[in-house]
Amino acid sequence: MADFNTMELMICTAARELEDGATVGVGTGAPCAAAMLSQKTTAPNLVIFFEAGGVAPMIPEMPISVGDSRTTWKANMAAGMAEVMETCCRGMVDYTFLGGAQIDMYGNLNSTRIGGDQQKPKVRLPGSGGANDFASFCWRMMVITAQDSRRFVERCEFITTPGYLTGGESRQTSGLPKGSGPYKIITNMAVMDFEPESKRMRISSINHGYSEKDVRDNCGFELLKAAKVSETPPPTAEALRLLREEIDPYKYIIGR
Amino acid sequence: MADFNTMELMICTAARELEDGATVGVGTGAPCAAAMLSQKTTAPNLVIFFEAGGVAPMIPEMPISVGDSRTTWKANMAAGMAEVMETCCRGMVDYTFLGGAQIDMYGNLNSTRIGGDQQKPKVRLPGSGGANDFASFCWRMMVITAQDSRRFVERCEFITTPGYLTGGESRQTSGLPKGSGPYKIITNMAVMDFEPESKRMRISSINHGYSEKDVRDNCGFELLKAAKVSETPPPTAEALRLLREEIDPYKYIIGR
Amino acid sequence: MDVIEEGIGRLFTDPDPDKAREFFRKKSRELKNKLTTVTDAVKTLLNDGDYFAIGGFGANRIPTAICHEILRQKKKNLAFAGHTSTHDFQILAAGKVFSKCDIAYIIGLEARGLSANARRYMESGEVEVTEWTNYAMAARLKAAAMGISFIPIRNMMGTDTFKYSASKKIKCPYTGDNYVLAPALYPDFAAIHVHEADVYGNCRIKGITIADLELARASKRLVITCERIISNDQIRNDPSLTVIPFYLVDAVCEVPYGSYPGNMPYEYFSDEEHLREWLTVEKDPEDLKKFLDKNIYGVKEFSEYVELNGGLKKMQELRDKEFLVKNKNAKK
Amino acid sequence: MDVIEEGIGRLFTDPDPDKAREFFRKKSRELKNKLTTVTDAVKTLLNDGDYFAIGGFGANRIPTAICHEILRQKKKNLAFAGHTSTHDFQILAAGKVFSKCDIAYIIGLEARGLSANARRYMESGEVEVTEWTNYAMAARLKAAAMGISFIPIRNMMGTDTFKYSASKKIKCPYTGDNYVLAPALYPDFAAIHVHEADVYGNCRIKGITIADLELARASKRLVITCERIISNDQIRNDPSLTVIPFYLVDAVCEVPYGSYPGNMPYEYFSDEEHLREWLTVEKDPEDLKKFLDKNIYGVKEFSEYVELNGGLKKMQELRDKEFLVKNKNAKK
Repeated sequence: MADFNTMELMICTAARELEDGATVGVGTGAPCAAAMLSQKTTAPNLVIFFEAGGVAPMIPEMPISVGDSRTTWKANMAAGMAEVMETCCRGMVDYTFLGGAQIDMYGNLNSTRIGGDQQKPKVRLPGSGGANDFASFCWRMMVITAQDSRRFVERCEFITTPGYLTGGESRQTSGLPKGSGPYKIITNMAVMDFEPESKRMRISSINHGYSEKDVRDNCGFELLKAAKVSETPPPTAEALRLLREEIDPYKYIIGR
Repeated sequence: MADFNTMELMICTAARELEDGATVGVGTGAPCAAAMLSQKTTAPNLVIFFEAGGVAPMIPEMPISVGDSRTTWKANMAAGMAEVMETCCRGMVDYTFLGGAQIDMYGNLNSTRIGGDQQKPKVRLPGSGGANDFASFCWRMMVITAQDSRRFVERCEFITTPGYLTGGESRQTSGLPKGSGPYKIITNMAVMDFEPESKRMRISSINHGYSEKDVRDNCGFELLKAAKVSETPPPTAEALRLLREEIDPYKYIIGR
Repeated sequence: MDVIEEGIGRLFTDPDPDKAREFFRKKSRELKNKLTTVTDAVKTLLNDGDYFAIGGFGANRIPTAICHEILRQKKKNLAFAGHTSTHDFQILAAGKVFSKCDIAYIIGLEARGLSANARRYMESGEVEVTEWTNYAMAARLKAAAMGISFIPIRNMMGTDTFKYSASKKIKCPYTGDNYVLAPALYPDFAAIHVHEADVYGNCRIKGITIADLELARASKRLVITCERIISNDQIRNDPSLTVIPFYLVDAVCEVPYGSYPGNMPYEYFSDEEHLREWLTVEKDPEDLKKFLDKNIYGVKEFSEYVELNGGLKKMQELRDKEFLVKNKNAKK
Repeated sequence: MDVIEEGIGRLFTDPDPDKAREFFRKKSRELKNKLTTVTDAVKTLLNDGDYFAIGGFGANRIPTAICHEILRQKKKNLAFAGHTSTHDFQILAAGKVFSKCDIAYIIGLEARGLSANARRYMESGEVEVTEWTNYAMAARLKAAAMGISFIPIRNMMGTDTFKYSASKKIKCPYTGDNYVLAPALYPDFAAIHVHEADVYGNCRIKGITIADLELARASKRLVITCERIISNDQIRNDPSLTVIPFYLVDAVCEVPYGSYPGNMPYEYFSDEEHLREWLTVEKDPEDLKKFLDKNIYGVKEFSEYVELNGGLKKMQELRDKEFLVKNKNAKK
């Protein structure tokens, strides 16, 4: 197996999911690194939106914040939060990449709290930020997260951000924009997608060096399985070089 | 009687109604001339808003359009229509000056059509423009119009712009912002205001050279009368000079 | 959501954001060269029967070349957003290109008077109308720009403007107060004239923006005409100045003096003589026909129209007027 | 308007625009000199118990001086808009100045990690919370800025974020689809840091505006801190650049480096070392106390804080960093 860590693997896998000419709303960290890598490899015309207002910049180095100056470096527009979120709501943004402390079989995410109750949580997390917004408005939501049964849970303690809610048609009937929803879940062990009817998570491809058992052992709910499960292609040497030398030379993200 | 025409008289009378430090939304023509005159006489700190986006300019000469360059000459802000109308809706704009083809006893205005029906009017007029907006949102609506029984009618054929609707509490219960409504109606013969309970138009002061009978003969509905009816002060020589030399030297408005 | 009362006017477009989203999903987001001619832009982007809107404010920062071209291409049965429209409305009415109209302000040219021909057209019964106000129309575009089906507004209540609109009145569940709901307006086509754009469609506007930022976002297809093309490097050097981003734009046309005979803030003032000529010839349909043949139908492209009406010498005069070169009251 | 479902969170402010209108009716619209000190602005414009909001995006273009001063003046029982808040939240939580909080994003400093102290405070049960999202909060401010009581939005549906919010769900009378209504948020007080302002409060911002334009319009009382005062003549020479007009503003304070240790676009980058120091000292309440005594409680005004942390030399380094002077990947 080539020499790369879990984070590098996930970022390189995620970067391949974006096609040229698409639009993507990203947060800081792995999502932004994936979008930057995608731009430098397969999708030079990828249009990146940051929730604080940066639109289509030439990102010179990893932003620390989705609102810092790197997000508007040589940008086509420096706008505001409503502008970006409403562009998503109008259906102009194809993808978003998110993370979360917990994810369930319908792709719902928790980034609000764990344990205790609402007014006195055991562990308070940041809350939605723009995650619920991006996941509601963008056509296809993707998640980058480590495969771990404490993260992949039967039931999120708090649904911060919508996936397919309770599955089936529930997302659409709730009032969320028609045709939108979770698309791919990218972990260090596999790529998951969603079964079209039940909207349950299923294994789509397994990363080199991992087995189906590894994936299932590190997931707190029963995963479905696509008709054909392939092997996820490993990161290319060039992608790793770009990631390490140009995108995240100080290892803010890939050093985690 | 001093040497001035009907339009000059109305503009000079209207200009006195604005106090220093107030905000006013104005249209082209007499309303704008009145606001400009007010700024050059009693209300140097009057803040003028134009519906197309001009905010607090130093108007160098009569605008021909509420969206032309004169409305943003040395302005404090050049914004947009929603910005201006929403500032009014938030309650930040004290006055507006309007006109209309017909006005009724509650100060409702018609600038949409006369005769025929909606899909085939006998006389089509421009419609609301920003009039309904300003009259709905600004605290006090004033009208500058000639006293004429074809204009002051029992019933507007079409209510384009709200006054006190059917009187009493009807304006407020309709849902229009509380406490807003018509304030003064300024004509060549008199100044009218509104009786606080019934919200019916009443004579407040009569211009020099006109009688109560003149006013009533040129009004198509029964006017109430304030407890004390005074004489409207005539234009001052200085106001007339400013109007003729600085505000409307080409007589766009006062030459009508 | 109980509707207390609703207007009897017809809604000419579908306010459903999910249908608009299906359209926008397929719209190109690519940063590609969109430079084209006015002729081709109108040919490929505006279809008979479309709902369309024109940017600017009637005779200020309007895409005159696009209006003329719509006449030359004899587009028909269009529905028009009669919103802050004056000289643009006058042109379009002269070509009878629309048969449905949302009205906020039409037929007038503000302090200049009324267009006799536009008035005749609107009194002919040939055009189906629905009434609104300037802000209501801006709010309708804003709702579309936000990707929702309606925005609550506090005007129109109690008036015939409401009665002949296609809006609905409801009670706010927070305050119990009445609101009018302005339904989202997603035009099929819009044209906006700006100061500067790059070939991708990133635009800069100086001065008031009227309802153009909302219009650009609400419209399914958008043509930009501009006074000047600038480089994408210039755009990227100050992205704060971009008010219309490239992905909203389908075509970019460089049309110097493109708002003529209207006013272009910080560029040239309106040509009041020529606008007076329009108002005068309209009194007699025969005179108008000759005038249109000369100025619109008989010319190939907009620069000919500018030449016919004084060319660069006139443009210089209008620039002087814009900057108040001869006005003693204006502090420089 | 039938409410299908509603959140159980508490609404900390009144969304009624008529009540806000009564306030705004009395607010001065005069073009007058509003220059004052941060100390006086906080003293006269922010009262215990007020609902307040901070402009910028957490550690980008934030009015740090105002946040520090709120601590020094020991304001209490405030309600805070935890919207795009990171370092500002960290400061305010350290002073325990608020006891109610609308939450969209709190306790985190994005890629830098979480604030241990802010987390402890939010886990203590001392703060009553209501959940929202970043866009929902922006929409709430937008509704207030528009002078209405709610705006329909298409997010939060089906989630616990909705359940613990104070929003309501209804059906659109045009499409029959569900919408969440975001109730208008009129803060009593807000502080925004900008690049340039005149003494009347006309402001210019370079780069992203986040939700500040909505916030400025929604807020009853507004303090502007700015990097530089410019003349009103400069403002009037290019009114297109004014994004916050004077009549919204109650006080103007010139605070160079006023977003430090945050990033100020086109001026200076964030001081990552100092922010790391904040995160480190927070692990131990005693260390934090010493740190706050040194950096906030023990200083009179913001310039001392800047001096304590490297002064002009550090500021120059952060300017270099902002302009990527040493970054080989950045095309100049």
